[in-house]
Amino acid sequence: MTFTAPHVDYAGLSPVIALTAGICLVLVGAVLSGPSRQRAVVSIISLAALAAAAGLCIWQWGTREDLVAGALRLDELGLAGALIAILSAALVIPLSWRDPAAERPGEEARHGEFQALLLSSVLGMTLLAQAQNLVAFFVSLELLSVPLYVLCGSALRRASSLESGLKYLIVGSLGSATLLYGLALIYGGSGSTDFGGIRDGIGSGLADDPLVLMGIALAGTGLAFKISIAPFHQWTPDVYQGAPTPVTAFMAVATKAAAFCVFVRFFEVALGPAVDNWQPALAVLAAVSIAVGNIGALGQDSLKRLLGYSGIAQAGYMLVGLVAASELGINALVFYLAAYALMNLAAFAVIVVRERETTWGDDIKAVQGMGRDRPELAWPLTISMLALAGLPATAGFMGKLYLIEAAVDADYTWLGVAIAIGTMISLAYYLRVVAAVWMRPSAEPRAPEPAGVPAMAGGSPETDEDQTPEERPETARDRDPAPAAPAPKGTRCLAILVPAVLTAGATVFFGVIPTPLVDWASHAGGALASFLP
Amino acid sequence: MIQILLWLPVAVGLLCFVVPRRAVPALASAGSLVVLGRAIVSVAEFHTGQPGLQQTVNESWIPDLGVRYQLGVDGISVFLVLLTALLWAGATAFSAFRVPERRRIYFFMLGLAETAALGAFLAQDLLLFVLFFDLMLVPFWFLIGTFGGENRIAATTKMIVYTLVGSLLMLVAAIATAVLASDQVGHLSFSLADLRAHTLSTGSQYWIFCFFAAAFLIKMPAVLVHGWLPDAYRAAPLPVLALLSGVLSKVGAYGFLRVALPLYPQATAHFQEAILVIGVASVLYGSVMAFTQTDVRLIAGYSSIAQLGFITIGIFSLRPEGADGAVLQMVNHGLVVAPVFLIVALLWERAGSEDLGRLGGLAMRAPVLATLFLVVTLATLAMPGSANFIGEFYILIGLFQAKIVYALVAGIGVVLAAYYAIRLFQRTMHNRKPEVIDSREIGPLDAAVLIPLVGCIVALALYPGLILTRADPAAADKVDAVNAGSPPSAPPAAPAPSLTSSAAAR
Amino acid sequence: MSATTYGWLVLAFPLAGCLISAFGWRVLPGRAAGWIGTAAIALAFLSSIGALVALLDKPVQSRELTSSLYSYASAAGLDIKLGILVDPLSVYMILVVSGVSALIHLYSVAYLASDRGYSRYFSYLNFFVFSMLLLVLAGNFVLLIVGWAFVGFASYALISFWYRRHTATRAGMKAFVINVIGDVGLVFAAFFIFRDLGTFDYLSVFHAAPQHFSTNQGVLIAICLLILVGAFAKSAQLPLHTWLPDAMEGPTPVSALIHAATMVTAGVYLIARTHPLFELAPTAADISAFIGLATLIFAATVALAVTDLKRIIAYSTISQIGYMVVGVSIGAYAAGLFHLMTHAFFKALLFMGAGSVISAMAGTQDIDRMGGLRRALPFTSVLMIVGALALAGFPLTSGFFSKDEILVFASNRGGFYWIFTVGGYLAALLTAFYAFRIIFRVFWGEPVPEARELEGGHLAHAEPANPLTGEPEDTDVGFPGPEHHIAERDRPMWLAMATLGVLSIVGGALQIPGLDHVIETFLRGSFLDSRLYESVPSVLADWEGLAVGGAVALAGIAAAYFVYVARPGTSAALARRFRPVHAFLVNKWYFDELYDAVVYRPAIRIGRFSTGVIERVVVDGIVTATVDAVRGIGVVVRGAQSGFVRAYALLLIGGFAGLGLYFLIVSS
Amino acid sequence: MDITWYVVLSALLFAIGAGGVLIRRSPLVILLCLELMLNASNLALVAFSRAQGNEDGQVFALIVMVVAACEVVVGLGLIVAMFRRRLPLNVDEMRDLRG
Amino acid sequence: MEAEPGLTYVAFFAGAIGAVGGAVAVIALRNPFYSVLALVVHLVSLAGLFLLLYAQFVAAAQVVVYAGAVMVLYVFVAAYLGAVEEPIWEPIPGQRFLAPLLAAALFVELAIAILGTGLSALDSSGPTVHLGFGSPAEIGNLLLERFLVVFEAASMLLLVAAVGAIVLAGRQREAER
Repeated sequence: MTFTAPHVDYAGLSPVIALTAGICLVLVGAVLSGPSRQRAVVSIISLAALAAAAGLCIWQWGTREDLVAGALRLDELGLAGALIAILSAALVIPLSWRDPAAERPGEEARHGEFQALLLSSVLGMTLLAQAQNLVAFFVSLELLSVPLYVLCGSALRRASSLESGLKYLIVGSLGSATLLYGLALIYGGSGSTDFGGIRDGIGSGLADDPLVLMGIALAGTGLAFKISIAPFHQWTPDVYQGAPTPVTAFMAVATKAAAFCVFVRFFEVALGPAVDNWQPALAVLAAVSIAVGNIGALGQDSLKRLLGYSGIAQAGYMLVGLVAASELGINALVFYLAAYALMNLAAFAVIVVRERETTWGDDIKAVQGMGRDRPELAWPLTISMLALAGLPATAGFMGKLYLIEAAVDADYTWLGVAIAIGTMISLAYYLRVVAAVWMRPSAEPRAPEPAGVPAMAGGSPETDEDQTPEERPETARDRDPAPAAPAPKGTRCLAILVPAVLTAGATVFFGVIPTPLVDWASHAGGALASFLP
Repeated sequence: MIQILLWLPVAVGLLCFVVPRRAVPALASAGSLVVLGRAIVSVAEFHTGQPGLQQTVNESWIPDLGVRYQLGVDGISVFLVLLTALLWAGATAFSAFRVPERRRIYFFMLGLAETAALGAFLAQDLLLFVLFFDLMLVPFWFLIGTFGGENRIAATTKMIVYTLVGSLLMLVAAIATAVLASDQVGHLSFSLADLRAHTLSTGSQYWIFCFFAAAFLIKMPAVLVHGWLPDAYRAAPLPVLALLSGVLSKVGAYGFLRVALPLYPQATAHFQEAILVIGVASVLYGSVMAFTQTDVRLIAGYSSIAQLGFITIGIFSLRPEGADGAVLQMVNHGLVVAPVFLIVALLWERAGSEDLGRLGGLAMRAPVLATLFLVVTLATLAMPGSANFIGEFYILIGLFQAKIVYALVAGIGVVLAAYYAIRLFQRTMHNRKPEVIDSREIGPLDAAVLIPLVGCIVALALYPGLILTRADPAAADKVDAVNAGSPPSAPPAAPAPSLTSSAAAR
Repeated sequence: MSATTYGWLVLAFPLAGCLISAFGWRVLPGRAAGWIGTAAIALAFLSSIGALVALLDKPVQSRELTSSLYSYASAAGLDIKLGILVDPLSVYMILVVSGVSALIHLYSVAYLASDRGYSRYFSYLNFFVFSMLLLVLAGNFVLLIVGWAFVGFASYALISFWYRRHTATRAGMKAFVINVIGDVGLVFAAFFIFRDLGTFDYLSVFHAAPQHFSTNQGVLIAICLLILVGAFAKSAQLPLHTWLPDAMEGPTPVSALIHAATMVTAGVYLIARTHPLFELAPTAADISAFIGLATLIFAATVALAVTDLKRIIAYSTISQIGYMVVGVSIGAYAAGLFHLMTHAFFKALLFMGAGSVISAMAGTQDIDRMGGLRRALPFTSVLMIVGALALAGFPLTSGFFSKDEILVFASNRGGFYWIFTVGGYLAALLTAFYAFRIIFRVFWGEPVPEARELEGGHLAHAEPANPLTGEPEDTDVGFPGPEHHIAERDRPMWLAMATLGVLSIVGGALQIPGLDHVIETFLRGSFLDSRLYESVPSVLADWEGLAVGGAVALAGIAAAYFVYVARPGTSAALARRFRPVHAFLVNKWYFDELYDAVVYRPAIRIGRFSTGVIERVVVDGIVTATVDAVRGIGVVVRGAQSGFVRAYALLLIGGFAGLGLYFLIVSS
Repeated sequence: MDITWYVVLSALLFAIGAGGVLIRRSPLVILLCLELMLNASNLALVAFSRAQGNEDGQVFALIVMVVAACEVVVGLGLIVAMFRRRLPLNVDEMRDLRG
Repeated sequence: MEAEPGLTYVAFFAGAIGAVGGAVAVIALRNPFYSVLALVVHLVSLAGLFLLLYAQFVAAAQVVVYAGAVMVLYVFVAAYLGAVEEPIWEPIPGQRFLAPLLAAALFVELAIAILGTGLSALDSSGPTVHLGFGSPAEIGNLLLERFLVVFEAASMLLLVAAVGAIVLAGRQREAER
């Protein structure tokens, strides 16, 4: 038995290494720094690690090679996913500073743990986006998910946080198991765990084999679950709403990016020979998602929940890029992922600020009257909503344009129409938010909770859309026993405000001058060009 | 440079956030006047008699997506650009005299809207057109939703969703056009010139045309898809409504001429009758509704439906006369309907009501206002001698030669227009004056806005040929695209071949 | 100066007058606006004479002169110029129009002196004259339509001049809308002409028509009928006459000018102008003539019964225009146009007299409330009698010659045209009767209090009230003026009436059978291509007709005398005896009610239906149904989002089961 | 002994595990059922590894064990946290988030 | 190391019955504590099956790590929580009916796919493999060569799980004031 160490291209792996080192340093730093300085120390380390990883990704931009015996693939697609994940993590860190998930009132701060988990998830995403081996794929998916399960539940004082964590864990593990079984079947059919090997295996007459196709179905289910495609979407609104808002922001953006990258790589590369079989199925899923997400979001009062449903719809849009199974489609998908990240982060940043400034939490009432009181917050949220709705002069419009172009090009014009119809429906709820911001007066502070409401009273199962959260007794448990007094407005949120304004600005910038982002995205598509029909 | 024209409004709008609060209205008004000046220069530099584009800009924008930044004017758009600049100057100034509370955002949104409207008229790239077409809605949504009256949020949201129903389908259709044509063009291109040179197969044209038609008809709006209009008109602030009705509705009709006819000639010929039916129905329905309403805004609103119906049938007569008339009528209607809404604003300030039942007798103490309104009213009803008459005359004579029956039916609309327009004038200006009305003459500032607008109506009445001669080459070119594109036995479904045969000759 | 230059001047003076009065409304003192307006029209009249003189210099064959200012709206093969045609017909018309207008302006200077809208009035009135002159001078159909609509608007503006009266505004609206119907008819006629002949130009059209159309070709009949729609709407012929009686809401001089002398005869002018088309489509011409005949009899019968002074004269106008329409339709162009002129004289005179009477009666218009004004209004009564005599066709007055000439022409033409002669004389009998019904009712009999007051030297005064409804007027603004003006006291009114009185008497002298035929000779230049123009009846036949006409007139007057003076109360007895007939006549054959039921109410009902049903059910229904559908799916989506994590897992597995099923199907 | 047997067995176990997730309400048991599913996958992986004659599947199975362990740890951690918060240990009662 | 076919059958069915029985017991037993124990049975049975498939190392890991260490964790937690009886009442409409149905459908679909495959390798007892197949050494080699990244990632995963456990279940210390 001989052991030959595999060739390791450290340059190619450098972003991963930077992140890994960052995780360890964060944990160590958290232990060593005193409680008063923990936040600063840990954040600096995390941001430095993220900056380093991002820098290394950019440094490696343009390289296309297999890493470590083909387990990973270094190319622009993977790097793009990694960059989006890193960017969102970097923006989420300031959001988390005063969040109960990391700073529970009356307890020792947990910035170290929080940020270590965050970085681990980013690491998982980076690996996932680059994975081209079933085992690496699965393990990095778990590396992505497990920290998120923890983070979702980390606001221990809120029942809804724990609920979201456990729900996410149960359904997520179910999804993972489904995916895993699918991977097993695909492995069984093709006899390889490498994407290239699978491609060759399936290509040699197995593209119509029931075993492989069932594997595709199972794996597709698992992946669709991760990116919140209906009908595997149901965890999304609940988890988004229950999780601490910074975690939601991260989850909404980064998970989707990384999972889409691997979705693309797995389906276009490994399962490419079976494209004719999975294409229609995914097309239908995309359409269903668009419908379900947009319709579900109508009338939601919780902004996070609304964005959760919106995320389902947006995933549906993006899936169209995958369905197109063309370079154009992947370009469009990557473009949209980046745009989606920008738009969502801006929105979540604003929600985080308003959660602290008002007594309304993430309810839509929290943003009412903001246009008058806090224009610097109102504009990012407005731009974000308009961009998500796909209105012109925003990156969202360009993204939809790109996606529809890909759909039409792939003879899936009806999917383009589905995107259009979905967008129409979506306007109703995105604009509702903007209307609240600009056209409604500020909401009165929430009335104090009537005492003695039994925790488990349970409202009527029918949810009336006009019902405000204060009328739903269950939410009584959502709030910390002693809610922190609303923070004074102003500079204390600067660390959040600046990212919000920057991402919103970028959303508009790339809506007007999209070429840099288009070029960037087209590299990603080019990376897989040789595998595409 | 035509670029200045396009981008100055939004630049001024952005500047509104910077300058001191008190200077905002003046800045916005000055900006809109400069834009107007630039638009006049554009018209002055326009060379008559050429069907092609002038004052063009052609830059690369998003090469990967085949989108170019292409601007230009021809005889069709140059006057619509001027109309846009004129009405915006009027509405901006009018608003500046009664400054809204959140003025920065108000004037910013006005500027953004102007840029979008101008962009739609200037764009020579299909996608750029769609982009501006959609963009336009956003500022209007804001303006109505933030500064409007009762029920404004629901109304404005209904408007934007309804309108975008068409627009988004149009986006798909536009993309499909470029993608499907890319085989022939050789590369992905949204350039109208490229797409026109390589029209699609008939089957593709049909559904794409339907999507475009849906967008345009909703925007105008045509009857049955005008569901957004009553609420939005009731809620909108009046200067904004003047623009909404005066300019935005034209974009739909303009789109037919700019996009649908040249790009989808076979489909246009195929759906000619269907659109004509819708157009004639709009004329009749809008007119009937206009004379039963008592809300002044709705009278003007439904009359817009009727007027836009005329414009539609003019275009879809597929005759150069009809198209010329449609272009002229677009400008006319904009010139007419905007002052109506500004006058309604003045009525509201005097009477506190916009209901005909509570208005009346204003003419006695406000003869100048009454006279201005009278001129506008007469133009609205297309009094012979007004440019509106020439517009309708051209439209109907075009249609008359193409499809005589539709022309005859549409003639009823002319009579109804006389009734509802005169009724509007009488019931506001004449008859007894209710006690509560404070009958005042128009103020000098408002007069400074209204008199130039009315002056334009009069000037155009004296020489409508100004527009007709310039629009004719371009409009005829669009129509010829259809007539050349469709097979010689052009309308196979035409029920009366004996009547259409003589129409074929031009 | 050439004739066309005069033509332009004719247009320019009234327009200038209009603009001066309009823009100077605040600064013009006293009666300045009135004098400016009158002067403008007088200058136009002088220019018309200039045009006449210039035209007479030319040989008869080349008296059709055109001139255009600029290309008004030409594109896409349509050549629409701002051009005029100066030929004998148009010069004749501008002479009549500007001449009568000048006198009526003069009358108005005094009559409206105390009205608050004095400048506005003269501005409108000048605008009307400008429009009317534009109408008759227009060189193509488009400009004709422009003038056509302008006079319609001027008519509207002047009918609803006292705009606080809702009856006035309603009447104005009615007049306007019916006129627009006429405009649309003309527009479509123009479309047909353009489609088939490729031009709107009068001379080109008339030149090309005989080559292009065969006699009685369908299209040509359609064109002529559409022209008739325009003509009849303007000239208040059946069935588009209902606006004219209501138009009496306007100030009386307006009735004199627009609704008697000039505008309403535009239809006659139009038929004469387009005679080449009508001669090619004799069927259309016959239809026109029959409608004219029906109108003239109908209106005469109504005039027997109605009691509103101005409305009697208005129905008389409708009736008289019926004569003219018959005339120009059967080919008696010169006679028809001659009657147009004489009618302008005596009808304007009658209206002026009526205005004076109404002033004396402090605004009352009901002849039932009048009587015995002869002594109180000596001048007016004399002039009114003169006018009535001319109207009745009393021998040797102007109406005597002009009317009978038409009827003689008809009988002379042969075929079924004798019907027109018979009908015409029948109506003439009625005409003489109602003309003197006015005279006897107003001036004879027991003097009413107002008459006595006036005899005492004091003009009656009453609180201003709407003559139709009796409602008190809106005194806040002082319409229609606190003071009344009668011809006896105001020099301009006196002058205008006297001039017209003279003209009414002697106007017939222009065309006396066997003696002279000034008009026929002059107009020949415009009717060179007409087959019928030269077929004039013999002098003998003419005199026979005149004799019959004179007899009929005398009979009518005698009958009126019998009924109203010799045996007062007869009329009331007759009315009681034939109550249904009387009601039928008083209600003007129920035309208003018919239109109300057939046109207006259904339209309103359609509008209400649209508002209530289509708008709510269909238009909003589309929206609501879509929203409901989306909401319905939303209920399902959100219902599925039950919060049960096991339900989520179930859907996940279920979704997979579906997906797996698909793949299994694909694989086989 | 055909490999098919093993794979069919794994499918059966997978289905049983899935059914358990759908039926049981105790989060702890649900975690156990998820373990069942992962183990079913492991069986399939090992069986395929045998069928294909390469050991990738076995490595995969080992990694899955690690993953399963991690999920268990986190899952149990959440359960304990809920227990401490005196929240009912019944997934049917976690319904604050819905709609 | 070809085993006697008959013996293989016996061993397979023994393992299969154990695995299925254990699995059924896991979902059927009402006390979580017993469910955990049933899972141990299941895991051990599986380990037997692994052995039949020449996966010695996996089988060993299964028993030692999985059935041993992980299950102990379960037992502790089950004991910590105490026996919680699940209510019989099913609050979700249709769940009781659909859940078994879907599970069955899942199995049927998978079975059809497995039985319907054209993959010949499944219809045999597998190819002949070399001697060290599935041995710890070979697996270790693979882990350190081809699956080096996976291996490292798995270790990170364990670290994450540890941190996560601390975050979620660690004794909450009061902040120092």
